[in-house]
Amino acid sequence: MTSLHDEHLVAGVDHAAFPTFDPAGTVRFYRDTLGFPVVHSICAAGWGAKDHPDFIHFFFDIGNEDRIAFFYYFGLEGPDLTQGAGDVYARFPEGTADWFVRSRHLALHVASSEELMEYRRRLDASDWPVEMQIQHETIESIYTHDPNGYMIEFTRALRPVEPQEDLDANLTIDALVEVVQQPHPTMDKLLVRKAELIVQRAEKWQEAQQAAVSDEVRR
Amino acid sequence: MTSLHDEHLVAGVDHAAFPTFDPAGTVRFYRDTLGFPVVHSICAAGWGAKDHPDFIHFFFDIGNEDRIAFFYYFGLEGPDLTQGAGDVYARFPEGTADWFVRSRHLALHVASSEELMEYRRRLDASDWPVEMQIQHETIESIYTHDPNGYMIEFTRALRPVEPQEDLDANLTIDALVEVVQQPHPTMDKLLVRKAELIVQRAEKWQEAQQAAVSDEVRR
Amino acid sequence: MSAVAVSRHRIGLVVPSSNVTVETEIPQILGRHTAARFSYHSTRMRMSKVSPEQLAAMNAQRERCIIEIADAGPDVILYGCLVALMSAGLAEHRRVEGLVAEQLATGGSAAKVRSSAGALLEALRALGAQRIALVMPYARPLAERVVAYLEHEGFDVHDWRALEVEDNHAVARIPAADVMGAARSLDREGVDALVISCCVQMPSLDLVETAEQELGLPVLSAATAGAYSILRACGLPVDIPYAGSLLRIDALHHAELRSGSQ
Amino acid sequence: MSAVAVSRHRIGLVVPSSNVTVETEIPQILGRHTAARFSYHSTRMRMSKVSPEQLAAMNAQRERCIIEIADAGPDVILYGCLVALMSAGLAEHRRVEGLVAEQLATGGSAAKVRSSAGALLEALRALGAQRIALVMPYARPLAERVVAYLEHEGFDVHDWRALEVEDNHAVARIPAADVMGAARSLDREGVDALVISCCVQMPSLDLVETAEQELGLPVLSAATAGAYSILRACGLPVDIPYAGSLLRIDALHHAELRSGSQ
Repeated sequence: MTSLHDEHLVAGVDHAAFPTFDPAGTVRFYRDTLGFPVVHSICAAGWGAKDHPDFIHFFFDIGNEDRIAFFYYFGLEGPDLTQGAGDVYARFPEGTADWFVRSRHLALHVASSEELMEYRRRLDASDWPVEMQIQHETIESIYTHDPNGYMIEFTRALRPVEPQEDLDANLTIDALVEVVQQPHPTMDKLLVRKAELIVQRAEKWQEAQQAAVSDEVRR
Repeated sequence: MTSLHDEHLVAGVDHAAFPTFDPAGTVRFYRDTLGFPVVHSICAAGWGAKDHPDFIHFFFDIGNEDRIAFFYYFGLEGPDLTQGAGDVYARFPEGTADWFVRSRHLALHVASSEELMEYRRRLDASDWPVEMQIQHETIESIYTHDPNGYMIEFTRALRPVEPQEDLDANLTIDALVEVVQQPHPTMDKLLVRKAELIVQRAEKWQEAQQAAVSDEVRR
Repeated sequence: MSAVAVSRHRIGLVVPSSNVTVETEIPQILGRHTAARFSYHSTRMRMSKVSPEQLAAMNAQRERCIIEIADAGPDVILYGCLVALMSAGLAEHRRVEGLVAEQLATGGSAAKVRSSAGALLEALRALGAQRIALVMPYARPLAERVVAYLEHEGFDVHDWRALEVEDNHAVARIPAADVMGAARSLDREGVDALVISCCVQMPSLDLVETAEQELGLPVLSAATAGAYSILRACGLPVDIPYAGSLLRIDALHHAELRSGSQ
Repeated sequence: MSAVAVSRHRIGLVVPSSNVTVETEIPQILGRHTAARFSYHSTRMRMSKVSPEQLAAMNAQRERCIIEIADAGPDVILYGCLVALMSAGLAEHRRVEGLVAEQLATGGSAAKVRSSAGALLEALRALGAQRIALVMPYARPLAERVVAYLEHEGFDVHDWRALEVEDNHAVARIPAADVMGAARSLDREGVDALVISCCVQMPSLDLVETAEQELGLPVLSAATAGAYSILRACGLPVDIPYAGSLLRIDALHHAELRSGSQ
């Protein structure tokens, strides 16, 4: 048991890594269109595995000390993109629901609506225009697919997450964990279970809420 | 043309999102094993798409204002995991090279070797022990697969990226973009082209190097 | 106006289970709009007693209710319990409206969301009111939270009355005379607007126009403010007769412009 | 020691194309090791003239050379051009060793990487040397960069000679007498160690032991330092005769321990 035992020690994403079969398009998208600087590259062979092609691993700076990274393998054939859906890594049969295909994505953070619109401008002037913009009062995101078919989202700052919200999310997750361990979980069962948990914990929750309110008043 | 035109405006990852068919395992892995707080959840139905199941979108704090997020769709069947390779999102035929399957991954950043070892301890005490540790002098990473089959890396801080390295990476990428637009690109052609670019740009490069040296001396 | 095609709008109402007034007064008000037709679709959060514990539990039913009501594809959702939000913490309506908007956006619904609490602030600001007076049905501690909430939003609550009715069913039966009596007893010196019912359950619609004539200042209620906010969210003109000057605001501005005044 | 099975080690050498000395002296030294056998695998970076431009271009060939040499599956790679690193900027050996290590790790190679520049520092520290003297083949401006590099690493370069031979082929033919002459002419007052060849191309192996006896202080060269670093990287004892006290360091420590001194 070390002194680090109970601490939250991670410092966010170091890199989100993806294979590419189109490094030229990938560079045109991330560097030339979006303006993400190339910050690192590693040329290597696969010494650890048999039949591993030579490859290059290259990194773009996406701000806040995070990076997006690609692997390009010399001579490796990409998948057949004429059939089905998905990206160059994950292929799905024709007819797979869009919402499922899009569920795996990377969302990048911008501070303001103006900045979001600047990325919209850059994308719309490129071969990868914005495909979807969700503008819903306090929420604003734009989406496109990069040359590899990976869905990239830009999202502007929502209000900061508050302690009350954490409490609520934790109740939801506790209810979720219980409900999915029973047969046939549904949203309804989740919300019923959550309501039960709230009643069980109402007092404590109320105290926390009141503390949050007094905090706010004091500010 | 706005004033934001040439600026690097992104502030890193907002969230890296994945579908899950095992929210209980996912919570046990990220919250209970790794200690990533649950910070947000959204219960929703799919009002925009037809036949969209009810779903919950939940978020874990991974530090540095980044989040990892999951979608759980009530009633949606997961893929058959008894055949082939990959994760619950991307499936590959039997025999697909490991290195390709692993190329898509999310690497989280820790500041020190001690912190890395603390996550190793947490994982090794869980159902998801570290599968691979790369410890190579200045580089240190641990890898495992989460309950959904997604590869998660923890990597400790390398030396900061220096201007010289950026220059070099940019030369590599310029050479890469040229070489992959010709037939049969190889690592050899890339490195030959890079050497040519260096000769072309040697003078400028030399100046930048010297500036970097004098910077360092002045510090 | 009669040449314009009548537009149709679906209004989602999320109300406390014991509330009967919202679903009565909002349709009464909007039914008088000349350029639009509305349909109303409700869902309920369990609550019978207006206590902090019940209010907290009720707020937690929000996610379920939004899922239910969004299934009906409304254009605007009114989250219809003012005190549930105002008692939960300062600026709570912004937090909740943000969470609901996010929930809707995540599920791909284009519905807008408004709350009674936010609508009251929006209406007071539309009237240019700064110093205000209030009539509320609540017990004193809850009433004090409502006053603090409004003051935190920048209003000067010059005077207020709390009728101290805790049972929510009973709130729906408070006699009009009691409400008018409370309104008359308020110190209205320098007051810009009177909120004759700072509660979506206390009936007051019929009193609004009467009180405005009698007391000589703009009078609004949680219901007229809610209707105002719904009309704005739908992008419709606000010009409804016999419900106080708030709901004639576009007609009044039009008249002012014609007479050359500002 | 003779009871221990002889271990086998593959040594990768990355050398300037015109270098001939590294591949001669390192095998000569390590060939005398009693507990291990070594094989040597080289690859080359183009360079003929030791000028800043050529050195920069050569450094850029690093990636290719590492890919080539790692294909041979070496246990340790010695990146064998001292001045190429030291002239590129302070602490460059750490930067380059880091980048090579990363390149190897990314490709799944377990090879360790050492550089001549880093090895010289490692060896001087192993000897506990603080005040040092140097003989170098380089032209004065390059020699001055080497001195600055070592001082930045915390050493006090008390005196130094630059033989000012710029052609790298000619460096390999510098007569032993010239090197010894330069070494004898150095001010050695209070000096802890003498680097008789601060260059992997200037031959000096035969001079190391002789100079150490004649001048009465530890003498090392880029080659003996490289061999030292390779042995440490392989986890092998450092006990090789006739190449200066650096390469007998484990035997000397053992002797000291036996005699009870510290």
